[in-house]
This record gives sequence, structure tokens and C-alpha cells, in this order.
Amino acid sequence: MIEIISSVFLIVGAFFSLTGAVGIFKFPDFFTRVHAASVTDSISTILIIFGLILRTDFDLVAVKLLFILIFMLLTSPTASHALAKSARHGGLLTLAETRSDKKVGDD
Amino acid sequence: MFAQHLPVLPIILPLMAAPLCILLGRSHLAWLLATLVSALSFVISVDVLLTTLEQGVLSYAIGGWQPPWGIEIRIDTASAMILSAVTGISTLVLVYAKESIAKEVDPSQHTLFYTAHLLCLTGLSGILSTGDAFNLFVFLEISSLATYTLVSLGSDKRCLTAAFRYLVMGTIGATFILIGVGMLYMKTGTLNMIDLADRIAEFNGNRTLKTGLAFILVGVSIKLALFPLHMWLPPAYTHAPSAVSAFLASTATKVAVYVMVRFIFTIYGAEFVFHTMSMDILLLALAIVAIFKCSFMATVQSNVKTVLAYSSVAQIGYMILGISLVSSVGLMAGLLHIFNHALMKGALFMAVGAVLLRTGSVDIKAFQGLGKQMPLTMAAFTIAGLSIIGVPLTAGFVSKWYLVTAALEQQQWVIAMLVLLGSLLAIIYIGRILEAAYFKEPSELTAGKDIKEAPMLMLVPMWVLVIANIYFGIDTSLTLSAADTAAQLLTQSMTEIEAAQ
Amino acid sequence: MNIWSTLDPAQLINLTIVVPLIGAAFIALFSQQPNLREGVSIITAVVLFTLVLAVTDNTFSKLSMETTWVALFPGLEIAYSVEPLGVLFALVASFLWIITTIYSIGYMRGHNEENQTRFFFCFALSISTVMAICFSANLLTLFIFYELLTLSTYPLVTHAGTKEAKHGGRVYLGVLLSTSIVLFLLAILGTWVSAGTLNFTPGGVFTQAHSDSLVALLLVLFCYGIGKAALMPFHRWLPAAMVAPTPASSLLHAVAVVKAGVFSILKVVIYIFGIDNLSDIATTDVMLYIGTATVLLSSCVAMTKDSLKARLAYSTVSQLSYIVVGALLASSVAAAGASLHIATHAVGKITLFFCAGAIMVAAHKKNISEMVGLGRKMPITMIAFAIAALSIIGLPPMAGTWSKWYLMVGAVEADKMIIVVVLTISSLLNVAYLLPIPIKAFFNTPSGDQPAWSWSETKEAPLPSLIAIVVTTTACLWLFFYPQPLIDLINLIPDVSTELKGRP
Amino acid sequence: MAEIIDLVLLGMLAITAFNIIFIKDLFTVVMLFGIYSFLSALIFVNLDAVDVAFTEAAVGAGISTVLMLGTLALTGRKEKASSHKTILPLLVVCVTGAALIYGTLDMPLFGDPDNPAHQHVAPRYIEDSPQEIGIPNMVTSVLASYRAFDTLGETAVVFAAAIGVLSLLGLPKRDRATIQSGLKSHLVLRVVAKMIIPLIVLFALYVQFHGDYGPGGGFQAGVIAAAALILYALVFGLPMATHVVPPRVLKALAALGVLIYAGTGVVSLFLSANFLDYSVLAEDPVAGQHIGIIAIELGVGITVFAAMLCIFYAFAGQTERKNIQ
Amino acid sequence: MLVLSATCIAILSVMALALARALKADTVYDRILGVNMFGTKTALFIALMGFLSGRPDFLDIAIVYALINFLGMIAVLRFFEYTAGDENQEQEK
Amino acid sequence: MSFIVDHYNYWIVVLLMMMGFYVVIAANNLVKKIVGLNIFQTSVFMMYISIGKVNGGSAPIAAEGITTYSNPLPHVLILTAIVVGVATTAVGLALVVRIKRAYGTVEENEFEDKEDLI
Amino acid sequence: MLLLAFGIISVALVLWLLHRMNNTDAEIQKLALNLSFIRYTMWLLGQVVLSSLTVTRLVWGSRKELKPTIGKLPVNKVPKKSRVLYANSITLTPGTLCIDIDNENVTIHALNEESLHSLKRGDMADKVPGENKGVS
Repeated sequence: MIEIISSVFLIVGAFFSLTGAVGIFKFPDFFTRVHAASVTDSISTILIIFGLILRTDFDLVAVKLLFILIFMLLTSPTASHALAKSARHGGLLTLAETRSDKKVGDD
Repeated sequence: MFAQHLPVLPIILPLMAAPLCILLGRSHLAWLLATLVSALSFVISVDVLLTTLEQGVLSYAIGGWQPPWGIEIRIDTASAMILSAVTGISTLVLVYAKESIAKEVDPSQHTLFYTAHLLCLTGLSGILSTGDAFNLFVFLEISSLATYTLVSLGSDKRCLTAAFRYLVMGTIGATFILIGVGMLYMKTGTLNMIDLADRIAEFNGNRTLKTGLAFILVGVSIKLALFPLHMWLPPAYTHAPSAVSAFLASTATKVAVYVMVRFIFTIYGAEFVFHTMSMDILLLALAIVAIFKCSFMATVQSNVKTVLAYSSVAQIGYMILGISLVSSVGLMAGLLHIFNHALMKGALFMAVGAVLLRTGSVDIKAFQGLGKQMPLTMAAFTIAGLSIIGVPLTAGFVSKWYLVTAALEQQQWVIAMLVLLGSLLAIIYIGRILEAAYFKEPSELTAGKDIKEAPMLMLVPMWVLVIANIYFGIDTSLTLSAADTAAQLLTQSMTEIEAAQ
Repeated sequence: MNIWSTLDPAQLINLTIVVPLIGAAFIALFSQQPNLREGVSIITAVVLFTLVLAVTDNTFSKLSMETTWVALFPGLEIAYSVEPLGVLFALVASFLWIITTIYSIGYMRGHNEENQTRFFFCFALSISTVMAICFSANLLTLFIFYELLTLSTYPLVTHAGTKEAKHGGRVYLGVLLSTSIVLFLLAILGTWVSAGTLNFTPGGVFTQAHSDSLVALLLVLFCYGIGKAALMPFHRWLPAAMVAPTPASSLLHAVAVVKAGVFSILKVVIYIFGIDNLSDIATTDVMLYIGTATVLLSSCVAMTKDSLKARLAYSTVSQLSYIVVGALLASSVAAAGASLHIATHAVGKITLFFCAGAIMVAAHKKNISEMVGLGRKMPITMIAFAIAALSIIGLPPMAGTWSKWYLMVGAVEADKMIIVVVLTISSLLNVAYLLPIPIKAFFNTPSGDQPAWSWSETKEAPLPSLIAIVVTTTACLWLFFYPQPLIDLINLIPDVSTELKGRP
Repeated sequence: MAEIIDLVLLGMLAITAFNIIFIKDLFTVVMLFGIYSFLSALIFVNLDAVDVAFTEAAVGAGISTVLMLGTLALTGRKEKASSHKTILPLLVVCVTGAALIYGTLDMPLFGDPDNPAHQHVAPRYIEDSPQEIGIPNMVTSVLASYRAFDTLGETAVVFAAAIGVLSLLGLPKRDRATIQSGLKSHLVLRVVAKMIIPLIVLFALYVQFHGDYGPGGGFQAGVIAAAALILYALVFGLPMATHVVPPRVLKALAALGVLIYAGTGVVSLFLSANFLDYSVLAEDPVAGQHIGIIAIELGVGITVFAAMLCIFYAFAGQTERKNIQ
Repeated sequence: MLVLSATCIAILSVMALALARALKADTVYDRILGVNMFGTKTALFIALMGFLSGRPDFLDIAIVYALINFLGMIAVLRFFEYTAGDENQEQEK
Repeated sequence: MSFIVDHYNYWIVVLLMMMGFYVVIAANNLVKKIVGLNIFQTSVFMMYISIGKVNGGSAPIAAEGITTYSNPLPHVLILTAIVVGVATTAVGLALVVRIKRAYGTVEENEFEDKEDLI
Repeated sequence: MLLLAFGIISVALVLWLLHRMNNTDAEIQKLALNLSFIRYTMWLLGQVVLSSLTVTRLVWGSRKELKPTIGKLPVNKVPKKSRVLYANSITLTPGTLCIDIDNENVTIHALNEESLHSLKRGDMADKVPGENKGVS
């Protein structure tokens, strides 16, 4: 039973992961790609790690997996954010801006 | 109490002294410690040399693990002989360095200089003592890293590019050696040299082992600056601080030659290298070209340190020539030349360093008229120079004598003649400098300057080497018996094969 | 005449080598007091000569004298042992050193040379090495001191310090060092490797077991390796070394350097190859003809030279080849002639050089064409010149007669008529290039286009020089009438004899 | 499965390396190098070399990349196009490669248990070391006991590198945050970094003390701890970092670590055993081995931590200086 | 086991895609994005491989991967803070 | 066929090594040289680790239920070699920084030109 | 026993190091691990799932739905100490990404305008835990 749940977690996680990878190719500009990468990163990590935890005997290995999960959940969005911020500061424009040459929604 | 531990001490003493130097902080304390430790290592290695002459090979199992499982320290006469030379030169160079680097190196880096020097010494002693092929690589890298540091301490900015080139070439060389050792391990499952030798014998003609040998030889050739892989050496020795040049020129490349000897004679066996692979012809050709090309290069340089650096490459050619003659006498001549060349190049670079200290230049023009202004330094230079040429009654003559004898024993008249012709080129490049020193008036570089004799701390080590040059040129019993024993030991397998045929 | 008889004979050898060294040390010490310095020089020279006389005495009484300094390699030492040929050379060298020293004092002072201390110092050093060469017991010792001789005379050659002198010095050093290192040392090593010994052994060290081609090769190597013998084409150093001050040239040409060269060849031929074996060696004839060619060619070159010293230099090249030819004729008589020629040529040539130097000092003339009429102002010098020239040519009653005679006899004995012819032609050439000089000096008057020179300023050379010239000239005559002691000495050399052997 | 993974990873490595040759933007080159290190570490894991993978990931992808980026910040990120020399290097490479391929022809089969390498020395390590040394991680046993001399040399190499970099670049002075630097505008980053740095240090210590039982040991622990402080320095600025761990202390620590290691060996000398023979450190030889290994791993850890951080400080000090100017 | 293998392959292909992105990117930031994604996926992959080979106690390596990946990202950002100034200066010149 | 399967690992590793080696000797930029050096060395490490692999083996950490372990010796060697590699890289990069400061460039041909002028 | 000792030493070391760091940069962050935090985490997890679904739809769907926008939100309502959490949460929620954060505003990038508007309604700000809500 647990095995099945775990398998589902893993497969769904892998699917999200793939989605993210396709996303970074398919999306039109950098900022949208960040969306694709960061969001799927989080969800696939959560799913896969949980899937793996279910396969352990809930011992030290599980603790380590949890540690990895927390670590990645902390760092991954932070990195994405920092990257986006850097890109913004570095003068990279969003698709919207390049398309219409005016800022949208700056109220 | 430590009697049975003596073989390991020349490695761990400098190794422990190096961090202590950093902890001491003060540069003159570091100097004192380094010199004392180096001198102690020297005494120990001479003792070890005498022991090996009496008892044969010394083996010491590190960590109490018997080889091939553990790492073995294995000192035979060849290692002990070169080890004595290295530690001895190191001691003298350290004594010399105090005054020398005071001018050439920034004061804040003096402690680091002594630390790096000790690390370099550790590496060299380790290479010479170890009986494990991979351990040899580790110590090679310790000494190399320390060497890059030492070279980069020079006062001219060109020392940086020289050190960088040295680093790149040295690392390629080390990696090649690593590849070769990997192939050896792959086929034999062991890293201990003696064990390797036993097991390689089964595989005569194996392609993996052949490739391994090729890579090891190329790697070592880079480290020992065999023509045409020598391009890193002249700039490195030219722009390094004089004390460093003196130390490296007389020890580092020689230790690499030792590594080559070790791999050829101990591990692979002369039969494999020279018979199956015919390496002797290649080495011979390269050695001859090295002697001529680099001696010639030495004659056209204006920077005296570059002259000596090219001369070093040429002299390495003589050593390789001795090895490639595939005979006990040839090997003995090569080993002898390693030892003797250390004495002469050390003295020459020290003299040049003294000139740099007093005149601020090492251009040949700076040497003009120095015969009168710095008589002792130039006298030392002269005698050491004569030794390089191979004038009788100096150490250089002894090794050349045996080299030519070895060539003639193999009926190689042409080679014998070429060796002697090479000495002529040495006469030219040393002669140019002597002529400037004794028969020319001071040039605009030094004219009007009040040039004093070099300070005592520099003169004493310089003259110790000069006297050693003369001593070992006249009383050859110690060096000859050591080199002979060493060569006999190394070529044992070869003679056995010959006897069997 | 042996004032050293209380001394252990073996110690004599050490003394002959060390005494000049001690002298050199004192010369260096007294560099500020010229009189003391030169006094030391003369005293040393005299002491040395007495020592060599003592050695000669012992040689005649067949006392063996040997000493070993150090063992360089197993079975190979720096060692000395006295044999007659070496004694002959030592006698000539030490005797002429006294004369040269006296002459130098006059010359150097008269010429106001600089660095006189260095000059006398190197002079003493080179004599020391010559002594070591004379008494060396093996090829290694010979080689070492051969090289030291080159090095210690180098400062003498470049004494003037001019660009020309440096160039000359470079050629001198270059030729001598390169031949000796590349060829001589190779030959020595070849001998060592094949024969297993380098000791001078009567009858030679090679046996039938040694391959002929090897021995033949070694002979060539020796002949050319001993560059001081100035065999063509390695003779270039000799004219180049003419830039040296005249006393140095005389030392180089008459006493030390060139004689060391031919002496070495003789010694190698006699004690390494063995005169009797010589004819079996394939290359002997080749070298012989190269020697004869050198004799002729250099005589021809000498004729074209206007500079007196250059002419003398080529004359030396030619005369040296006499000795080489004598050595290679494989005849005991020719070898004796060659040995004797060392002595006779030495006194003759040194006289010529002394005269040349005297002319330099007194009249400041270098070229022969300028010497017209000089004989009237410097009669003693020019008479001495004429006598010495006759000796070189080999006309009685001069010393040179005997050595040429034996050479000719030797050539006949060896059945080499062509050599006899060549020697005769060469003597004629000698006449052609030497005799015109005194003739011009005495009998010609300056022609119109010669720049007039004020004769009133020219007088005879300084007294010490004059004494030296007179002594050597006397020696030229003396050796014609009393050559017996030397001939006795030569007859002591193994395989060498002035008596004709019966044809085998 | 393992073979497939191996092949895919090798393929990716080849692609990465191939691109590195041609890309002129050095920044990209360095990032690709990071990827290369990651990939090779994956291969190491796949080939059962977990300790090696651990180290390669931490060192190759971590420290090396950071240092390279630091250098690029000072030297500029564009490689200039140059026309010179491509034929000769290509020739050399082809010859070398051909030689290697020639060598592979007689090589033992990949992964075959009957290979000589697995038959001679290694069996003893695998079969006896758990009893002889008393710890399950054979790599640690071999590294710290059988071949402890190699590891001593390795420590010396790290120390030598620190000495080299210090002599070339010098250490920054310890000053109390006079200049604001670091990623100060990245508020999020600062907070997150603050949260995870203690975790990393804790992890490093775990690796240090758990090295006998699992992958890891002094070296990896040292690198990870250094990485924690490097992270701190990157986010909060070098002055802050030097305040937390002063450079002079680091220099002394680097020296101290080497001394601890070699000192352990000397202690066994005094207990009349061979150099680095730990059996005499306790009554029971196995316990002695364990004590010895802990001691030397500590030495390695300290030296590596201090040396790596020292090296980073030296580079960062240079970039800071450039920024001030 | 099959699921694990499948997941492994999926993650592997994600890594390949990320690598492709890093190699072929419009802007530097895209490149970094690819590298970052590659790093996180590698960490996951290691965790999976541990389970696949039946020795899950090698998760430490995955932790190191995650850590080093983050460190690398920060270093890259820091690098941009420095070089941004440089490029502006160059443009001014 | 089996020959290829048994050696492919080594061959690709050789290919990688040579790519790294090419970068070292052909690159003009010093930083790139160092990168190349690292790639070269890392590939050599892979060769070593390949030697140590035993089919069906497991990581050499003793655990219950596992009988075959891969060879730990190459792992130990390579641990050391990696450290050596990073040490060299650090010193090399430090040299690059200094060269940049002294010459203003890190392109080999450019500072060679400048050296000629000195 | 030994391991335990090492564990204690480790923890002590880390605490000491942390102490040093805190002394120097004085940016003390305290997050209470209380009920609201857990509740928040659960909510966030839900958001993450939602957001990934959004992205997945966009990835596999047509590109026409993609209308990226950028905008600013005032943050003075959110306590200073929770802003980081706030920013990270924005990133994790569907279709939005926090690009920049300063004293007054967060800059937000959204995949479509709808997401941005839902953020502007401000329910996120209420959910972020922290003391003294509304006080800047």
C-alpha cells in the first residue's frame, strides 16, 4: 500500500519536474521561465522526497530526506527570487515591457 | 631510541617544521628553525647513506602496515645519496637565503618563504624515500606546489608568468604520471614499487603497461625539463629569487631524474624499457639534442641566470644520457652527475645571487670588473664554472669521465665525442662570464658604484659548495662507492638477465 | 753537482712542482716591491734548476723516482714517475726559465708593462705545471696539467688587454681547449676503456688483442688532440698567441707550451703505443705525411710574413712538425732526433724570440722590412740572431745540426726517402726565410722611401736582456760541441737510441 | 540500469566538455565547469565511489567554481579571440589520445571482478579492515590508517596551497565592517542564509564525526564548513566574515591541523611503534586505531577548513579591494 | 523498482534539458536558471540513486549537492554585482 | 561487440581527458587553461574510479547483507588526487590574479608581447 | 557514548559560531514555531500545488493564456520581520513571482493579470504569521 502511494508520489513528482524542464524551453521570456522553473522545482522536490520517505523505515534516512526537503524548500525559491531580482537590476525587461514599451499595472 | 625510525625523519621533520614556522610568525625565528631542521635532516640522511652502504636497503613500514598493504619507506643507496645532497643543499641555501631574500623578497613574505621552502624539502625527501608509486605522486605535488610559490616570490613581475607556465606544465606532467600509475595499478593491483616490479615481469609486452610507461616517462620528462619539454624551466629559474634558483636548480630537477631512474630500473626493469620499448634510442637522441641546443642557447643569453638555467637543461641531458646508455657504469655516471651537478649549480646560482645583491642586476654587463670588486664571489663562480665544464680536479670532471667511459664501453665513440663537444659549449658560456668578470672594465651598470664583497652569510655556504666541488673532484671514494653501489643495485635485474642469456 | 743528495729521491719530484708554486706565492706577496719580486723569481728559477739537475743525476744512476698524490679513480692516480725523456724536457725548461726570467726583467721594465706581478705569477705557475707534465706517470696526470698549462698561460697571452690580445687569447684558448677536450680526452678515455690502464709503460700498453682499427683511431686522436703540437690544421692558435709580450711568446714557443705538446706526443708514442708497434698501425703513415705537409706548408707561409714574430711563429709550427715526424717514423734514431730537437730547437728559437723582443724594446720595430740597417746599432742582438737562425736551419757548428742529422738518419732507417727529401727542402726554406733578416740588418742600407729614423736614439737592448741573449746563443754553440750529456740521456729512453739498429 | 545511467552521464559530460572548448564567454565556461564537476561526481556515485563523489561535489563544483568566479571578477569574463596555434595542440592531443586508446586495448574488462586490481591488495582492505580497524567505512580505513602517509601528504598539499595563495595575494585585514558589502539589497537572501548556515555547519560536524560509518570525513567536513562561511561572506560581505573568523586565526588553524596529524604519528613514535601506527594509542589495538583515526581526521578537517577559507579570503580580499578603488 | 527507475530516467532527462538550456540560452540569466535547475535535479537524482542501489545512507551527498548548488548561485549573483559596474564603465569609455 | 561494451567507459573517459588537455594547451586565456586543467584531471579521476568498479558491487562501506564491494583503494587515491587538484587550481588562479594586476591582461599572447618589450 | 560527546561538542560549536555571527550583523530574526505558523505552512503547501497546476496548464497548454505582467504591491501592512516569508510565499503562490523587495513595495511579476489582482486583494498578507500586524 505504502509502496503504491510512494510510486504515485514519485511519478507525479517526475511529471512536474518534466513540466518545468519543458517550461523553460517553451516560455517566451526569462521571467516567465523563472516561474516554470521555481514552482515545479518546489512541487517535484516535495513529491519525490515524500515518495522516498515512504520507502524508508522512518529512521535516520527519513530524517536526512526531510533535511534535504527543508533545505531545498528554503533555498530554491530564494535562489529564484535572487536571480530574478538580479536580472531585473541588471536591466532585463519583461516580455510585457518589450512588447508594449510601457509599464503595466504600476499603480 | 629513534635509530630505527631514521628513514622517516627527513620527511616528517621539515613537514612539522613548516607549520611551526607559521605559528612562530617571526621571520628570523622561522629562519632559524628551518635551518636547524634542514641541518638535522642532512645529518640524518648522511647517517642513512652510511647505513645503506653497510646494510643495503632500508625499509620502514609506515603505520606498521607491511607492504604492499601499507606505504613503505624504502631507501637504497641511490635515494640516500641524492637525499644527502638535497638536504645538504637545502641547509646551505637556507643559510644563504637570509641575506639574499632580504633584498629580493618583501619582508611580509619571509615567513611564508621559509615555510614553502620546508614544504618543498618535505616533498623532495618524500619522493626520494618512498617505496610507493602513488605516494611518490603526492610528494611530487607537495614539492611542486611549494615550488610554484617559491618561484612566484621573485621581484620581477615576469616571475608570475614563469610560475604560471611552470604550474601548467608541472600539473600536466603530474597528471601524466597519475595516468601511468593508474595503468600500472590496473594491471597489477598494487602500488608498492617492489611488488610492482615483481608483477610487471609477467606482462612483458603488454600494451597497457607500455602506454603506462610512455605516460610516466613523458610526465617525468616534463618535471625534469627534458628537451623539448623544458620550456618552462629557463624563465622559472631566471625570475625566481636567487636562493630559490639555487635550491631548485640543484635539487628539484635532479629529484625528477631520480624518479625516472626509479621507474625505469626498479619498477619496469631495464629489460622492459630498453629492450621491449627501445626507449634508450629515444632518450639518447633527446639527451644529445638537449645538450647541444640548450648549451647553445646558454651561450647567447645576456642574463646570467638564464645562462645557468639553460645550462641546467643541458646538464640534465648528460644525466639522461647516462641512463640511456643501459649499463651499470652509465647509470652510475648519471647518478654521480646528479650529485655533482647539485654542488656546482648550487654554488653558481649562489654566486649570481650575491652579485644581484650587490649590483642589482644579473646582466652579463653587471659582471664586468667584478673579479676585482668581489674577488671571493667570483673565485667561487670560477671554480664552480670549471666544474660545470668538467675541468679535472673538480667534481664535474669525475662524472663526465664516467659518462664517456660508459659510452666507450658500449663502443659509442660518436656519443663520447659529442659529450666532450658539449663541454666546449660549456666553456664558451662560462668563459664569457669569466672574461667579463676578469678582463673587462666595469660597465655603465656598475661604474661608479661602490661594490663590496658579498656578506659572510652568503659567502660561507657558497664556499662550502665550492670546496665540496674540489673535494669530490679529488677524493672520489665516497661518491664513487655510493654511486656504484646504487647503480649495481638498480641494474641488478639487468645483469641477471644478461647472465641468463 | 747534486746538492740535494740528502733528500729522498721521490721527494724531489714533489719539490720540482711545489717550488715554483711557492715562488708564485711569494711573487704575489711582494707585488708592491718589484726588486724583491723579481729576486724571488730568479731565486726560484735557480733552485728549480738545481732540483732538476739532481733529478738528472739520479736518473743517470738509475734511481727510480715515483710518487703518488691522490687516487682519483680506482686504479687511476695523479702520480709521477721520472723517466729520461721527461728529465730532458725538464732540464731544458728549467734552464730556459732562468734565462727567460732574467730577460723578462729587462723587457718588462724597458717596455713599462702593466700587471707585471700577474705576469711573473703566471709564469711561475706555468713552469710548475710543465714540471708536472714532465714527470707525469700516466696520461690522466699528463692531461690535467696539460690543461692547467693552457689556463695558466692564457693570462700571459692576453696580457696586453687590448682587443687584439683578447681575440688572440680566445683563439688560443679555443683551439687548445677544444682539441684537448674533444680529442685528447676522448683518446685517453678510449685507451682507458680498451687497455685498462693509462700508465706510461715502456713498449706501450696495447697488445695484439686490441683491434687494429681502434688503435689506429686512437693514434689520430692523440696526434690531433695534443693541439699544442700545432699539427695542421690545428696550428692557428700559435700565430694568434703572438699578441703576447715577447718573453711570454718565447716561453710559449720555446719552453713551455709547444714543447709540452710535442713532448706529449713523443711520450704517447713511446710509452703508450711503443715505437716498435708503430709501423703496424694503419694511420701512422697518414699522420706522418700530415706532419711533413705541415713542415712544408708552414715554412711557405712563414716566408710571406713581414711581422718578425709571425714569421717566427710559423717557423715554430714547421719545426714542431719535425719532432712529430720524428716520433712517427717508427725508428729509434728518428725518435732520438726528435727528442734532441726539443732541446736544440728550444735554445735556437728562444734566442730568436729574445732578439725580436730586444728589437721591440730598443727600436720599437715589429716588421722585418723596417729592420734594414739595424745590425749596426744592435750588433750583439743581430749576431745572436744570425747564429740562432743557423742553428734552426741546422748548419754546423750549431746545435740544430745534431737533431736534424738524427732525424735524417732515422728517416733513412725507416726507408722513407721522401721524408729525407722533404726535410732537405724544408731546411732550404728555413734558409730562405730566416737568413734574409740578419743580412738585411747588416748589409743593406735604408732605401729612399723608407721613413728616416733617428739612429741616435736606438741603442742596444737593456742589460738583462742582452745577458740572456748571449747565454742562449752560447748554448746554441755549446750544444754542437758538447751534446754528449743530452745524447746519453736520450739513450736511456727505452726503445730510443742514437745507434743504428741492424735491419731486421 | 547502472550502465544506462553511466552512459547518459558520460554523454552529458562529453557535450559539456565539448562546449567548454568553444565557448568564449568565460563566465559560461566556469558554470559549465561546475556542471562538469557535478556530473563527474554523479558518475563517481554510480561507480560506488561515494566518498570521492562527496569530495568532488564539494571541491570541484563548490570551492573551485567560487574561486574561478572570484578570479573572473578581477580579470574580465570574455576570452579574446585569437588566431594562434590550433594545429599543434590538436596534433599533440591526437597523439596522446591515440596512445591512450592503444593502452586501453589490453586493459582489464570494465567491472570484471577477476581484474588484477581486485585480486591483489584490495581484498585485504575489504575483508580484514572492519576487524583490524574496527570501522565499517573501508575508504576511511585505508585513507586514515593503511595509507595514512598519503593523507598526511594531502594535508600538506592543502597547507602548501594556502601558503602559496597567501604569499601571492595576502590576507585581507580584519576591519569591522567599515565598508558595507555583500548582497545587502537581497533581504530575502540574507535571512535565508542566516537560517541555513547553522544547519550547514552542523552538517559539516556530522560529516566530520560520522566519517567512520558513512561517506565523509575530515576533508569533506572541512570543505563544507568552509563553504558555510564562504556563503556567509558572500551574503554579508567579507568584513563581516573576517570578524566572525579572523584571518590570522585561520592561518594558525591551518598550521595546527597539520601539526595534529603529524603529531599523532610522532606520539606513536614515542610509544615505540612505527610512525602513524595507531595500535599503540590504546590498550586494545582496534580502539587505538579508532582513536588515531579520529585524531588525524580532526587534523585534516581543521587544516582543510582553515586553508580553504584562507584561500577564499585572499581572493575575496582582492575583489573587495578592486571594488573600493 | 520499476517506478524508481522510471523516475530516475525522468529526472535524468530533466537534467539533460536543463543542460541544454544552459548551453543554448538567450541571456546569461537563462543560463543561470538552467544551471540552477540542473543542480537541484542532480540532488534529487542522487537521492533516487541511493534508493535504486539499495544503499540509501548516501543521502549526505545529496545534501552536499543542494548546498553547493545554492552556494554556486550566490557566488554567481555576487559575481554579477561586481562585474555589472565594470561593464557600465566599459560602456562609458 | 563485447570488446566495445567492456571498454566504452575507458574510451569516453579518454575522449574527455583529451578535450581537457586540448583546452589546457590551446587556450590563450589563463583562466580557461585552469578550467581545462581541471577537466583533464577530473577525467583522469574517472579512469581511476572505473578501475575500482566491480560489477554487482556496492560502495565500500561495510553493511549487513552485502557481500561484494567495489575496490576502495582507487577511491582513496583519488580523494588525495582531488585535493591536490584543488590546491593547484587555487594557486594557479592566484597567479592569474597577480598576472592581471601586473600586466593588465590574462591573454597569453598579450603578455608575451609585453614581455618582449621589457 | 563517543558519538554523543561529539554531538554535544558539535552543537556547542555551532551555537558559539552563531553567537559570533549575530553579534556582528545584528539582524536577529525570530520566528515563533506556533500554531499559526503550522497553519500557514499547510496553506502554503496548498498554494504550491495550485501554482504548479497553473504552470503545468500553461506549459502544456497554448501560449495565448500567457500574459505576463509586472507590478508593485505596498508592503507596509506586513511586519518587517515577516516580509521575507511574505516574499517567498508570493513566489510560491500560483502565477506570481516576487522580484524585488524594499521598504515600501514588493515588485511582482505575474504570469497573467488575474494572479496579480488576486494578490492585490491582500489575503496573503493576512495569512503571513507574525506579531504586531499592521505596524511597520
